[in-house]
Amino acid sequence: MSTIAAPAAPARRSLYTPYRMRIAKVTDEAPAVKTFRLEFVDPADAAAFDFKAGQFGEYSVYGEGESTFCIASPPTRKGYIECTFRQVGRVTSALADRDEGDIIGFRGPYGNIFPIEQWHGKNLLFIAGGIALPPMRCVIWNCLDLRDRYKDVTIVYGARTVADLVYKHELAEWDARPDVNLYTTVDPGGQTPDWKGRVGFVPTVVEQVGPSAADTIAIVCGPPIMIKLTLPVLTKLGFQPENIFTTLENRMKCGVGKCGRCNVGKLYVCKDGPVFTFAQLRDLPAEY
Amino acid sequence: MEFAVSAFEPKLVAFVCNWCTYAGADLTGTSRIKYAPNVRLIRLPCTGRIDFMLLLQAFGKGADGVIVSGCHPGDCHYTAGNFHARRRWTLFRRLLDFVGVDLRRVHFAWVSAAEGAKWAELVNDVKTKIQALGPYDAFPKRLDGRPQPAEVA
Amino acid sequence: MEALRQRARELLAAGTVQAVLGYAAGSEPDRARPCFVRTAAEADGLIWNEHCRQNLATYLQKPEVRALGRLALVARRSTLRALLQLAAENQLADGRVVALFVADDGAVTELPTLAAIEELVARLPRGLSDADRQELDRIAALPLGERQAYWAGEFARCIKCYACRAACPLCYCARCITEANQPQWIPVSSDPLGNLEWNIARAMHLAGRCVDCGSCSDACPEGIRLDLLNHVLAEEARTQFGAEPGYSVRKDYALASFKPDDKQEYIR
Amino acid sequence: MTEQRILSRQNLGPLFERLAADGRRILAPVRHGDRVGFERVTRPDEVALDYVQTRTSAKSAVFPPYEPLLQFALQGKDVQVAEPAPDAAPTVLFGVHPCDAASFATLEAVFTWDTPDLPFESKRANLTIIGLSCTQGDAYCFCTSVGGGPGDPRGSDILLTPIGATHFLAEILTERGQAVARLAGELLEPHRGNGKDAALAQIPPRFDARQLGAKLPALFNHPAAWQEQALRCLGCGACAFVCPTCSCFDITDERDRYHGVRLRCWDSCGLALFTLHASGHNPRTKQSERWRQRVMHKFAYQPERLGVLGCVGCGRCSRACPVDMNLAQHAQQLAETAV
Repeated sequence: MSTIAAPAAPARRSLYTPYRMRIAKVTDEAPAVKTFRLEFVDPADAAAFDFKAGQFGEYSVYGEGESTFCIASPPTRKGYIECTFRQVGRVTSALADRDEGDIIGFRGPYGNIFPIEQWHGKNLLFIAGGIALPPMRCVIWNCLDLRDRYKDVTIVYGARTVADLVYKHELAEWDARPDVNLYTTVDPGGQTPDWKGRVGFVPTVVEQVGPSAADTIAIVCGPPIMIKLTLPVLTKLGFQPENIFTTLENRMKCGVGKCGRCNVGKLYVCKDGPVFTFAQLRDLPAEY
Repeated sequence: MEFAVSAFEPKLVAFVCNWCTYAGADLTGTSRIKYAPNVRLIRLPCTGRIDFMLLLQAFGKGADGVIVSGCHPGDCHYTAGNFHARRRWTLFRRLLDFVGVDLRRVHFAWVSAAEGAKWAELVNDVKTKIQALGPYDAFPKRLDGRPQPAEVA
Repeated sequence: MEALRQRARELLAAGTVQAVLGYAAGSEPDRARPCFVRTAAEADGLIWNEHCRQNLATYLQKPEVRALGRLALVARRSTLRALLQLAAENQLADGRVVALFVADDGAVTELPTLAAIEELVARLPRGLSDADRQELDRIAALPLGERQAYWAGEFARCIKCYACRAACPLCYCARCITEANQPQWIPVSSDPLGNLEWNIARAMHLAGRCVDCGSCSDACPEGIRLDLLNHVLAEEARTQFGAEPGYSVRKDYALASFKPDDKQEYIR
Repeated sequence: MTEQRILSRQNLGPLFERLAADGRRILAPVRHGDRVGFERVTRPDEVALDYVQTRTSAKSAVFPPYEPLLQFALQGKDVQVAEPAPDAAPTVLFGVHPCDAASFATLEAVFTWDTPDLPFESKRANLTIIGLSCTQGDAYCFCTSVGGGPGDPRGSDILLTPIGATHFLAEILTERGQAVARLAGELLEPHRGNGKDAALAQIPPRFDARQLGAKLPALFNHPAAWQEQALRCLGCGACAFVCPTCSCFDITDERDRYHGVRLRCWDSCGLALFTLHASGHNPRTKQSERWRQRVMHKFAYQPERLGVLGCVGCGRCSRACPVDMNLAQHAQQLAETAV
């Protein structure tokens, strides 16, 4: 099976030495979920740095460890990167304790990319659940920043509760745009009295929206159960597995195909992914 | 011309309970009893909460001696925390001794809230003893990127 | 050995148990390996000799093994003690396993209930083997510096593979202290402190619970005698607190109880 | 081109002295009771030349159980980061058997494919391997099943084969070997035509690793192939940690208030936490899946992806396993399983 080629990692002294990043802005997105805007301390690093939508990195709190997140900001916006994370373990808790102005580390970009140049002239259907919007936000903004290259853009985004929806300001912005069809939904019971979006699980909402599969690329990211239930819906709508993309979130340590953690079949999610089509995943052991 | 050779000043860590020994140490201060400043107090709710791992952590982070102290038997604020702790210490001491940890560096005491003087005596005594033993380089230290004492020696 | 196989066949044929967990011949004559016998015909593969050492009670907590159904367990003294201790800690329901105790002369006793196990184990000789006792005394008699150096040398070989933990019938925590990282109590790396802390923590968490099976040190790929740490604690718990884990399903964990007049001459 | 010389056992002492004078440290097998392990030595009489296998492998020379990747100085909001000085001491690994010598090719494949790994490469670049052919094996040895052999020169810079009680046949195989040969000078005498093969241990092949690798993908979803074997697996990391080619690792930080270090530590795919996600999801929940990963990775994934086998047949995993999970035996069974 073919995989999407990863751009070569930049030459560095030791691959384990991170870039020095300053936290320029902290945004509270949802309970225990924050977004950091990170700027390169060294202008030379900023100038040399380049990435594409879909790539990820290792974010360090020195003395606590590294954590793997996608780059949540689009490559079309230069000079900074953003990451969105939920406070769960040792590193993300330490990250959540950092303030604006603090120095943290970043290694990357690693992994392959969403082939958005191959999607020119097509409709895009983004389906995300919960904390899985961040990896998709990068590619959404990338495509919206190059809006004239794509046809219809549809976003279906759901979370457990209204509070758990991330990027609330941007959701409002997308909702207001005439060139984006946004459907937000929360799980039954997660709505508030003034909630104007839908109530229901993401797969159900996708079915209700019923986007056409013709000339359309679907990008799906969310918890395993959401993906499992969304795929049959997309298949019913006529989507072919090679036109459905996702990004895997296997546990990683090194990010460059050595530590062995993200090995699935002969592939390393960190090198051959994280972006895969469902046609590719079909040929892999289900160890992700 | 003579140079005064500065004596080794041991680092002592004391794990004490909130209700008796911490209050006792407070009394030492308010009674203006002077005692060795080598000790760092770590206050925990009860000796029952003083996990043996804490003692290892103290040595691993460079303590030369450790004091563990709480309420006298029968006086525990939580009824029986110190009775449970006592059993744990009894076993722990035996294990430490067996693996070659120097028990002269681990001191247990009951110091009540009224025993400010006992606290001062305890700390001074432990300090003198540890001073005589010297730094505890035989105990491995937590890695922090700097050379280990064993490597330096 | 034949008595054991026969009993296994009967239990399987009668449907009393769905599997017999015993030992089969290992790679070499000096080894035996745990095996799961499902049919009467497979019972011919069961063996019994001095190399059948891994405590089989260790397997009882594994989901894959639980899924097999009711089990018969080939047992030596420490296996029986592990079963009783697991029951005392509410980890084993009465009747879930049938213990097949094999005596030194090869005689097999079927023990279908915890009460039966208690009764039998009470009649067995107690205490450490002479060899273990000698090694314990030898190390305890070393001067402090030599004792420290001995264990530093032993722990230096520890590679933190956690075979000791995996082999132990009483190390069943879903999340081990060594995996807790907020804070990181025990260093992940096998540096001198990490190894000392791990080995002390492991022994302490088994203090008053260990049934002296020795599976931990049998499992150690570096041959570290870490069972000695457990023996020392077991001895102290017995002499000081009368703790004899694994002889009763009554919960009498030495560190969860106390007497007002427990020893305290070392406390000032 | 391979040069063949003779090295007398009495000349090992002078050789060790010349290596030391050249600033090289020597790691070699040392016997303690029934245990043999690689240690730093200075004299040949410390070295066990008649051992079958060490408990842990020689991989520590280039991939130690733990090693610093970065050092930090923490100052308020700021941090200074430094890469530790590379472990530059030139090292001679003396007396490793051909299986261990062969393992370095697998380690190199992992650590240098794509992004170079400097902590590994700095150690590997300074390592010269003087191998020692096996005159004896045991029931756990299966090098001949995985493309190696008791006198296999691959991986060694110089390979010594005991000839009689007094001499070694020395095959000088690489430029690094030549450098040692130059240091040895007249200690290496002209070859007098002693036969190598007669001295070697007999290790009958048990399966063909290449054929097994080709077959494994079809066995992946074959429950009988894995579940029964893995039922007795205790899920410890002993097999991986004693393995000369297992190279999976963890990265973890240690710190005090003002200083910290980022460490690389050995890890194992057999441990349940290895793949556990922060969300609680675990791609490999069962021990049989983890054991399968170990076998697949060694015999199918690595050969396909990196062009190297992940097994050199040293047998350490099987000797170390508390419950006698015999890898060679299982591989043989898999090779014989009808797909």
